[in-house]
Amino acid sequence: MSAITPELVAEHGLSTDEYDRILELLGRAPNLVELGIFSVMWSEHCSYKSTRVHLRRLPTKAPWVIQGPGENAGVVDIGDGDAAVFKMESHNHPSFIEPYQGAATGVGGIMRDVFTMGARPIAMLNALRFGAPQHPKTRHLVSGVVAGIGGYGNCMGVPTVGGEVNFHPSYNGNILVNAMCVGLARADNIFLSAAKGAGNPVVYIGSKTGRDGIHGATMASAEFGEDAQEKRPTVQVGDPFTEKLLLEACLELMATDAIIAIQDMGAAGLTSSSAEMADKGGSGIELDLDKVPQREAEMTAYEMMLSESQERMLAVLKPGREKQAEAIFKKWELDFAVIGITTLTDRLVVRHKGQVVADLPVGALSNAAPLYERPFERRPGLSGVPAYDRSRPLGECLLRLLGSPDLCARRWIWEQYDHTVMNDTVQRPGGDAAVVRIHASQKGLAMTTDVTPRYCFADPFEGGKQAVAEACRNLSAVGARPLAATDNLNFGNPQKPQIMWQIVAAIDGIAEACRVLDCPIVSGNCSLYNETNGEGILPTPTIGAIGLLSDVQRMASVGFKREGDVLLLVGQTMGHLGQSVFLREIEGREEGAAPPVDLLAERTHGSFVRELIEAGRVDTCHDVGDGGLLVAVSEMALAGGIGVMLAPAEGLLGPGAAAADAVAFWFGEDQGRYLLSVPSERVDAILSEAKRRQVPCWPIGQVGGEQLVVDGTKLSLAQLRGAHEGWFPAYMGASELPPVN
Amino acid sequence: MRAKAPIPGLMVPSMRAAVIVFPASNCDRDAASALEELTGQKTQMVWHQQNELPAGVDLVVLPGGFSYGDYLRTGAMAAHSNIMPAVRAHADRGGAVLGICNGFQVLTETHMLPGVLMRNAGLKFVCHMTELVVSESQSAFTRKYTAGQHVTFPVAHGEGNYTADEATLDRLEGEGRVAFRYAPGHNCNGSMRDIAGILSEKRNVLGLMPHPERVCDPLLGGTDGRALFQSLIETLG
Amino acid sequence: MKARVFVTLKSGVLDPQGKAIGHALQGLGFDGVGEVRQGKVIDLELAETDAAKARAAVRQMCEQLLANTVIEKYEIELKS
Amino acid sequence: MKARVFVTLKSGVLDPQGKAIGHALQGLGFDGVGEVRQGKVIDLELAETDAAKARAAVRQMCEQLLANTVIEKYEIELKS
Ligand SMILES: Nc1ncnc2c1ncn2[C@@H]1O[C@H](COP(=O)(O)OP(=O)(O)O)[C@@H](O)[C@H]1O
Ligand SMILES: [Mg+2]
Repeated sequence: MSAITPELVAEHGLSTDEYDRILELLGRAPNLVELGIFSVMWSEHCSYKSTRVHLRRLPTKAPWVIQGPGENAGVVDIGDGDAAVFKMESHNHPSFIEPYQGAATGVGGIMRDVFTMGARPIAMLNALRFGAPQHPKTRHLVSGVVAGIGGYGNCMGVPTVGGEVNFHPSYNGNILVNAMCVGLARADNIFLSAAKGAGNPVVYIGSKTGRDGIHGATMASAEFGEDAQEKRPTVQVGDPFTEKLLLEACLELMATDAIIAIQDMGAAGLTSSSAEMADKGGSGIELDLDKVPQREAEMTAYEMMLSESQERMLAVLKPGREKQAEAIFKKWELDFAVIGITTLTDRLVVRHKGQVVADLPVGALSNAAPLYERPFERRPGLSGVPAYDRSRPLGECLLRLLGSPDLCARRWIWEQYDHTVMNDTVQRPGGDAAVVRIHASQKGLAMTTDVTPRYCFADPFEGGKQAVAEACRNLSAVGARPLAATDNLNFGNPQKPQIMWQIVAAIDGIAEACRVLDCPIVSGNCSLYNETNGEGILPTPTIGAIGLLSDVQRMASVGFKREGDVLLLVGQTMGHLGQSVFLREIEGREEGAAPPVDLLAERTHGSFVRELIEAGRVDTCHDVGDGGLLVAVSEMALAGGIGVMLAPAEGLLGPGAAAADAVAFWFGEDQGRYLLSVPSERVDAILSEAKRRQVPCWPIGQVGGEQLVVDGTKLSLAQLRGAHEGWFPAYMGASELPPVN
Repeated sequence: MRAKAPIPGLMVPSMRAAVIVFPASNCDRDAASALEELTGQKTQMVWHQQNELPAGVDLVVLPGGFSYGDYLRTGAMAAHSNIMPAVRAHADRGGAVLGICNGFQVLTETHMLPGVLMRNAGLKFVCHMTELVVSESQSAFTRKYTAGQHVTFPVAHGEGNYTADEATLDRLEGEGRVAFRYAPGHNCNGSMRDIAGILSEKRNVLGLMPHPERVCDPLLGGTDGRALFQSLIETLG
Repeated sequence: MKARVFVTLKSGVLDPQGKAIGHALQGLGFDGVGEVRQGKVIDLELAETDAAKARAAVRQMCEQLLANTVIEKYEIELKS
Repeated sequence: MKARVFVTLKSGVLDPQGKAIGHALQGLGFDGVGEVRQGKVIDLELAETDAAKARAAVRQMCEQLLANTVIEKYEIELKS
């Protein structure tokens, strides 16, 4: 076997220090297979070496949390013996290189994370960030990513019910594709990945192994350079058909009691699944690679251990259950092979063609993996109140905002996703949170993904808080009680102290918000080194959150429902225009402070709104987010097809706000706000209850007609709709590429 | 699946339904639960490798989904499944067969229905509510609708562009075999003559792209699909 | 023996995909592109060594599965 | 001048369609079918009459649009 040279070590993404540490742990030089195993296990992607020390600060516990971070997905109790299993994961770099397959395999990967826990996936979400719309690659990337997500999810028969999309030049060379899967399991039948006990068969299930994406795991941790196009690694091709069979077969096997442990083969396939299972079970594993189902001839041990072929699982069975399991996988026409056994040792031993090709202590791959406290450079958040033109005509600004890339309707996207399969989607894309009914019950799960990268850039701490607060707000706005969240931390190069600060501060912000809002983090994923030519992306810690509705009949949605309703605004308006979409789209500047997030106010306002919905007193609600009040009101009007006459009382701009002016009032992005549309006879009771609970709440208009009327400006619904619905199809209609397949 | 009581006020029907499950069918459960809710009876799930239908089945449903991944052509591989000769024999005996979405594609691939479903004219998967016109109420599937009635069903497909030669189209229309059409302005896939669903010569086989099983529950956005299943229950029950 | 099968739309059958490609090529500045049609090519490895038998078998495969003869035609090419 | 372009997956890249077709052919009782791979064939009508120029143009079309060169390769055939 070839000698390990410093170049070879560097090519494996290991530093000299790290390599020295390997020598020390082994007491000898590794061979090439072993070096490959270390390189993936010690990669940022698998070891979280830059973030682990900080992730510990996230709150992860609550009485309803069944499984926090550390397993394939988080699990929360949702009553009646049911459990929700969910996680979000990124597939950023592969999606930039090959948008269709990159996004598709991202969807496949996160689904496996969820069904490997014993859950049937019931919903998917996707949080996407693309470069500037006018960048030459953007349209092609949007079209490919959306087709890939749909191509995989639609075939799986799992509804894709929500997500978010932003465009910003910082993602020009580094798009983000974060996919979230929510599954449903029985709380007493959750499957974990600890390969406990010796002498148990290790079985391989799913697709055959090919030379797919070798080095994918290390690639996901390496910064892109100019030559990214040349160094194109083999991208993986997804096979949703096989995944669907794998899902059904796994669930069928899980209905027996044959499984001790099971884990999907994700990044670094066979290596990470076997090493992690052994590590968690406190056992050793011996693998015989000759038994691995192979798609290509003459595969080496190195290739098999590092292959990232998709749609594969590794399981440890109770001895004697092999035949029973095999029959199930045969029925579903999938490969099945006993490829190893668990042992009493703590070693991962790999044999190929009769030779031992790797023999490593499991602990060296996991616990002994490097852990860095990377230096960071504290930086105060951006501050200052940006100047803007106070005399801008409201109507014109509104139309421009509604038709801007970040605020326009996303229908073009979600109509390519089957969002109603499984017959439980009670709130479709287009609202605040999607709601999926728990089949044949009254309960519903609400779900959302949120983060505002420009706030995180201005102030990572406030931005981290805001991401969680907005997610919880979107859940509360449909009437769901926030339960738990998953975080997908997308950042630049952590070896740069400025970037490391973004990571540290954002985690602190997330942690604080999760604590105050009672929404623990139960799973997550980090994607670092999102840089092109030294330019990092906007810090993007995406939060995916789920909430519970005890009765889906009592669910609020954004569309106005009745003429004559009174529109109420909950929460304080200060006219905060720093980092607002108004400032960027209308004034052409990205500056100022991120809006501060008052977590206690978020909490009280959230419960106030939620309890009104739960009590059946409010059925129409929308949180106020990007673009501010007037944008949110327009969305309610458009969704319901009814107009509104706005007439807020004087003095609604809160204390400390700059002189009352319409632009700041209508387009400021103050946090913690909701709009409620309420039958007039219920208004007094709601206002006095708000007063009692010290929740700011005022009437600001009346629902009716076919126009939005504000400050003497009248806009027809048709005008608003044209602006809101027009941008995406027009932009994509100019597509130079037909869909990929 | 948790049992659910049938909708009160319905007669107790006795129609027995079977849903065929192909590899990567994915609306099988949706069809079964819609049927169960309306009939109060258990629907039989039939695995594609079986050679026979359960005894006494009145209605066979070929559900939506991506049988065999939609690889090669939609419905092509499912058309050759072990169970299909039995489904064909059932239809030949006059038994009712309902193919929804992928099921419609399977029916054209087996030539139990004429024509083909090509890729959507817009080349994209489409999922949204669609307005349809019931063009034919004289069938076991549509008798509880009135001809000309507008209904709203969702579509969710990438290949629903109904295509056939002019002679076939004329014949379908002449024989009153176009059961559903996309309402003017709602043809979402480029189908010829706005065809959304067609009947077989003996009128006991219906294939349609939109999903009636997704509109049997007001919480899911409508109940326009119920009448289709109720028509069957009334005829076959 | 290897077989290559071309499955293409019969002439007269509308090919939206081909049209979209033609349109896109135009958009990219390629002039003088007339009609564009897209079809499938399926490559098969066959154990059969006799060309006539191989061709007959592949023809059957086309009729039964590979092509939908309502709208598609096929051509077979053998290489040994 | 006419050009026929074959776009096929690079060797080693998983071809789920080909795999499923192979499986289905087996199920239909066709024995002795080894690997099956599926690709695209694109037929173009070109105004260009010079073969070398036509080939160069089609190559460019392949690189820019017709093939996804991350996972696919292409071959060009010209017929006048
Ligand atoms: N990529 C996507 N896939 C599916 N739905 C999406 C996607 N992007 C946005 N949506 C949906 O569009 C609606 C508006 O999105 P967004 O403006 O991000 O909502 P909010 O401001 O309430 O977080 C939501 O219902 C969201 O789920
Ligand atoms: Mg919202």
